Amino acid sequence: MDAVLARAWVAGIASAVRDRADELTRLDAAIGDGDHGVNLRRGFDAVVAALEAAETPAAGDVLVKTGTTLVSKVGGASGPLYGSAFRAMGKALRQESSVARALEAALEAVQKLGKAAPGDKTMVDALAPAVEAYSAASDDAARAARAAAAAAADGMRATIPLQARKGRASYLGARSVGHQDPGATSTALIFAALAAVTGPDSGR
Amino acid sequence: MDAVLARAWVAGIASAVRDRADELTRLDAAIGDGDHGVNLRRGFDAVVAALEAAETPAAGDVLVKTGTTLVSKVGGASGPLYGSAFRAMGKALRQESSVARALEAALEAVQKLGKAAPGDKTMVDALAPAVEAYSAASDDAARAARAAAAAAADGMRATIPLQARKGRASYLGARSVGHQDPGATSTALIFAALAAVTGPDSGR
Amino acid sequence: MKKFVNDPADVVREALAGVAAAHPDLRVDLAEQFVVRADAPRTGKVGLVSGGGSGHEPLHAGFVGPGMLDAACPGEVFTSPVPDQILAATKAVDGGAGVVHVVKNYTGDVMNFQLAAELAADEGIRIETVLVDDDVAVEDSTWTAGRRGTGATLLVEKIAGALAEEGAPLADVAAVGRRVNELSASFAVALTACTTPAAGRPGFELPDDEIEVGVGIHGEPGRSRQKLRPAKEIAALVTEPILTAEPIASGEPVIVLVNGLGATPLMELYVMFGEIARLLDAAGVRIARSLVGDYVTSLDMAGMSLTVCRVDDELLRLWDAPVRTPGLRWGM
Amino acid sequence: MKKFVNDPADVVREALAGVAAAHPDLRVDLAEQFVVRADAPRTGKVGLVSGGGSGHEPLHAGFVGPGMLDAACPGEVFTSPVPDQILAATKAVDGGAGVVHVVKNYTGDVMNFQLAAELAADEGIRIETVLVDDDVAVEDSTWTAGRRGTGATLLVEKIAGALAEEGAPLADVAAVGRRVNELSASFAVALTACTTPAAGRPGFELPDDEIEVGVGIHGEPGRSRQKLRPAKEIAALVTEPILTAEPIASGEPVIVLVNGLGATPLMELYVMFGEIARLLDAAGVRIARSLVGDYVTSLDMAGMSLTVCRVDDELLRLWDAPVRTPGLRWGM
Ligand SMILES: Nc1ncnc2c1ncn2[C@@H]1O[C@H](COP(=O)(O)OP(=O)(O)O)[C@@H](O)[C@H]1O
Ligand SMILES: Nc1ncnc2c1ncn2[C@@H]1O[C@H](COP(=O)(O)OP(=O)(O)O)[C@@H](O)[C@H]1O
Ligand SMILES: [Mg+2]
Ligand SMILES: [Mg+2]
Ligand SMILES: [Mg+2]
Ligand SMILES: [Mg+2]
Repeated sequence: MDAVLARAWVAGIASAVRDRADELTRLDAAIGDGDHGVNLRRGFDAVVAALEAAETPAAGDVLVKTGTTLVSKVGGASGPLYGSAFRAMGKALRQESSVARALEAALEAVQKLGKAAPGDKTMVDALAPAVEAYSAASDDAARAARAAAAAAADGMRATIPLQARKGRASYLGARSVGHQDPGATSTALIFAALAAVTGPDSGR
Repeated sequence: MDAVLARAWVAGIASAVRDRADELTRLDAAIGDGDHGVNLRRGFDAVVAALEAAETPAAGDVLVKTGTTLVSKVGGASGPLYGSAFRAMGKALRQESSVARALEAALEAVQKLGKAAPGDKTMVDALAPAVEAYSAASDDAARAARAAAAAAADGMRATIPLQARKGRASYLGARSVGHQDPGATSTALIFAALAAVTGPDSGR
Repeated sequence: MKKFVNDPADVVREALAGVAAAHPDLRVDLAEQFVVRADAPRTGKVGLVSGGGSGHEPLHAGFVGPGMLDAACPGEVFTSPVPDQILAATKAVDGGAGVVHVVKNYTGDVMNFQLAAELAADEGIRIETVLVDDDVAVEDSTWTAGRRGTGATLLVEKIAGALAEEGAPLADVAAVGRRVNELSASFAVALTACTTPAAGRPGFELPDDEIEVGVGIHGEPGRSRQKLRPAKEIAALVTEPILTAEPIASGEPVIVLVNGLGATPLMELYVMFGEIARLLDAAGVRIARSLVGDYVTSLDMAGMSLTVCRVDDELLRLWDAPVRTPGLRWGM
Repeated sequence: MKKFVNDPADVVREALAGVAAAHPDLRVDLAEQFVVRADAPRTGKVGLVSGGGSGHEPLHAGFVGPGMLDAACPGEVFTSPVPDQILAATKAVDGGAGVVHVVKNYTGDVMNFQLAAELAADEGIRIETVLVDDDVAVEDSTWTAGRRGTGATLLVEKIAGALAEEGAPLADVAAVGRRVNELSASFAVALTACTTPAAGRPGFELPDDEIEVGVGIHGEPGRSRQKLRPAKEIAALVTEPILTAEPIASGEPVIVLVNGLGATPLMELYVMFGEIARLLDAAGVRIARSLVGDYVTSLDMAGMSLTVCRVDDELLRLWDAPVRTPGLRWGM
């Protein structure tokens, strides 16, 4: 992944977040506090502005900048989690070029900070299978991104029957069952954006 | 008017107030604070209870008791006004037997306390013509009561186009126009109750 | 209707029982329905009594205590108290130096306090009445009931209460109360109607994009209905009539009360305070003291009122004097 | 949506501008978005910093001042503050004796404060974190996010603030804060949903005859939806889980907070206080101190929460110590 692709990815996320902010907020209103879309829109709008102003020669720089901006602009649960994820990814890409390893670093960062396991009804339920699917297909970046996006979407839908154990939705106990997790939904959106910008001939 | 008739009148008012409390409250909500029916129901329920417990050999005693009970149970504007009216009426009947003169005393008490003139969009707009109509026909109690009831009803309806100058409705300025005054409505109800209990053969 | 009530007819009495349980330094007479300082009557001290319909809490019972009211008589919801109540409270606080009645200018309050004052005078208690009529949304005229009493009531009670606490004589306490009223002006807007427990439904219907301008504190409609607009413009709507009604000299100090009507979040009141402070500043008015919060409410009405009171050093001194009540407290 | 706002995206910043205008004894950093005592940092005094999403006013910015918080960091509405903000506030109050972070137990708050604490530690500031998790509507479990922090936050901030004001060392201030949290339990019910300025519509739909039981302070639905019932029964609904969770010995003194969630009239809170006092009394619990009012709110939600905190003489002494903040003030 080069800086151009990284920027395209982040731009794709930002525009998808803007388009679907209301949906994310509505999902969050059902089992949380109704601000997930607002939070991410505020965050990614700030990221777009920050990247316009910043020198980011490499993909790692783009993603670190994205992460630090999210941490300092979003707040809530998703700010530190997505912020750490992008920062970890960027730092990993500064070390070695493997997107698969970068995604693994992101998952690790999210789990270290948030302590959620798969099945807790959080973004991890979309992130973990997406990272796994990407790694399994990582010899072809486009195919890997598509597989990750599909796995994230599956993981997102699989949150519906779960009872939340982490995040605000956990306060609802059994009433959290039957609702799709907003964070898993935004994670699926992030991987859909990755698949969209990773053409068959994009570099890994 | 004897004690039996006075009690019947007050009982008639109490039951009419109970039946029409919601309507009075609704009228008051439009241009006041929406409690006129609640106030009068609380007051006349207390009057009924007080009269049950009290020795009231004469009509004057019944009406004085009614007045003092209203003063001490109703509050608001209508409490002191109706309370003073009934008290003045009762005191007048203790002096001489003329119902017409008693009603005049009531009007005088209301105007002394509330300082409203006809046309101010208050209970005076029903009370003043009712008292006048009663006096004009006072040689026949039943006819006088019917005339008073009709005049009160006319006065009540005539409040609709008026702009209030006294009471809470005055705060609305021009917006008070087009609404019937709640106090004039309860006054009409009081005279309707008088007409209902004053049969052609009741004493004056 | 969704309220924390048992029988709506009992709500005032039950709330008073709660006041009694929560505030051991107040005495609540549940039979006569009034709230009084536990140490009343205080010999030689002018008593300060107020009252009015319930539904405006913390006004008035929440302002009973050292440095403010000696007693409060809460009537039924939005219904002025009855003379018996007012008389009982007056007698409970009379320490021989006379009693000041602080009365908001509503026909019902005025008449009931008048009847009570006559009864108290019959019992040999000297009474002075301070009538509060600060709401400039209503035109002042001798032909009408005149202006309503709203937010300035708090200032009158605080400042007259401080002077009474110092041991000032009856005439002085009444005079300072009247002076505060004369120097004050208020204006309110509502975003929603309120619901009385007895009625069980909102007093009026207001479309989602309209506000009531120039409302009182009894859930009544205002002087006009206007379009909803940004906070900035609503701030102008409430500030301008006050600046028009009240001739404030440039640099003159004022106390500003930005008051919530019951259901408006404090966050929004602060937004309004910020906008109003900017407007007052532009008009050369100096905000010497301020209060932001729910003080003179209208049950669950969403809305706010602005009260501006011109002050001098003496009034500021009395404002700053210690006060210890459930609703207003500092210095002790 | 009917609110006193300009652009909903600016509401927190504009409210802070209002706080700055209304409270000259507070300093508001509008760029970094925090509120701090004007006299901060105080050399040798442990700093007390809290923060969380906005929409709970007066919590937390309204509790900044002598005897309580040194600084507060308000996040966006219902969104925890960001680490930069918390770090800036922490640095602004650090007088060399370390800083205590009072954090309500929400994933977002916990993580953002954790990141800030790491950054502060990097700059050589000693940080202790007091996690508040008093809401017994939520089961306590190591498998979940655990209980929420709600009403007890006020008690933690007041009592830890009093000890910090006395000059106690970092470990002691943190310890007393943790102790207050451990001795506290809360439970809330909502009659209506609230509306965030950004969303512009209520968070959930609640039929006219239903209430949400076991809600938090972020407009979220509760643990269960039940039928509306009289105040008496709702009082039992909130009191019983607390008495179950908290083993209160007979005659043991407690502080009771009956807290409005934003749109509930004070009159109704007093009705609830009366009912709750009766229940506590029947359970042998002694109400040593109480507070009734809007302290930890959820925008314009109609509803209430009960917090009960077991206390001893030392905690009562610290509770009674002077405090001077916009939202809580006595003794000074
Ligand atoms: N401990 C956690 N680990 C991973 N993800 C979490 C955790 N807690 C919450 N989340 C995710 O965060 C999302 C909510 O984000 P957001 O609404 O922006 O923050 P907040 O809950 O603070 O309002 C949830 O839908 C969930 O996917
Ligand atoms: N000054 C007055 N003189 C005569 N009647 C008045 C006066 N002020 C008000 N009223 C009457 O009182 C009625 C309202 O009574 P009520 O609703 O019980 O009291 P309140 O206005 O205090 O709520 C009005 O409709 C009007 O007829
Ligand atoms: Mg959320
Ligand atoms: Mg009325
Ligand atoms: Mg009334
Ligand atoms: Mg949030």
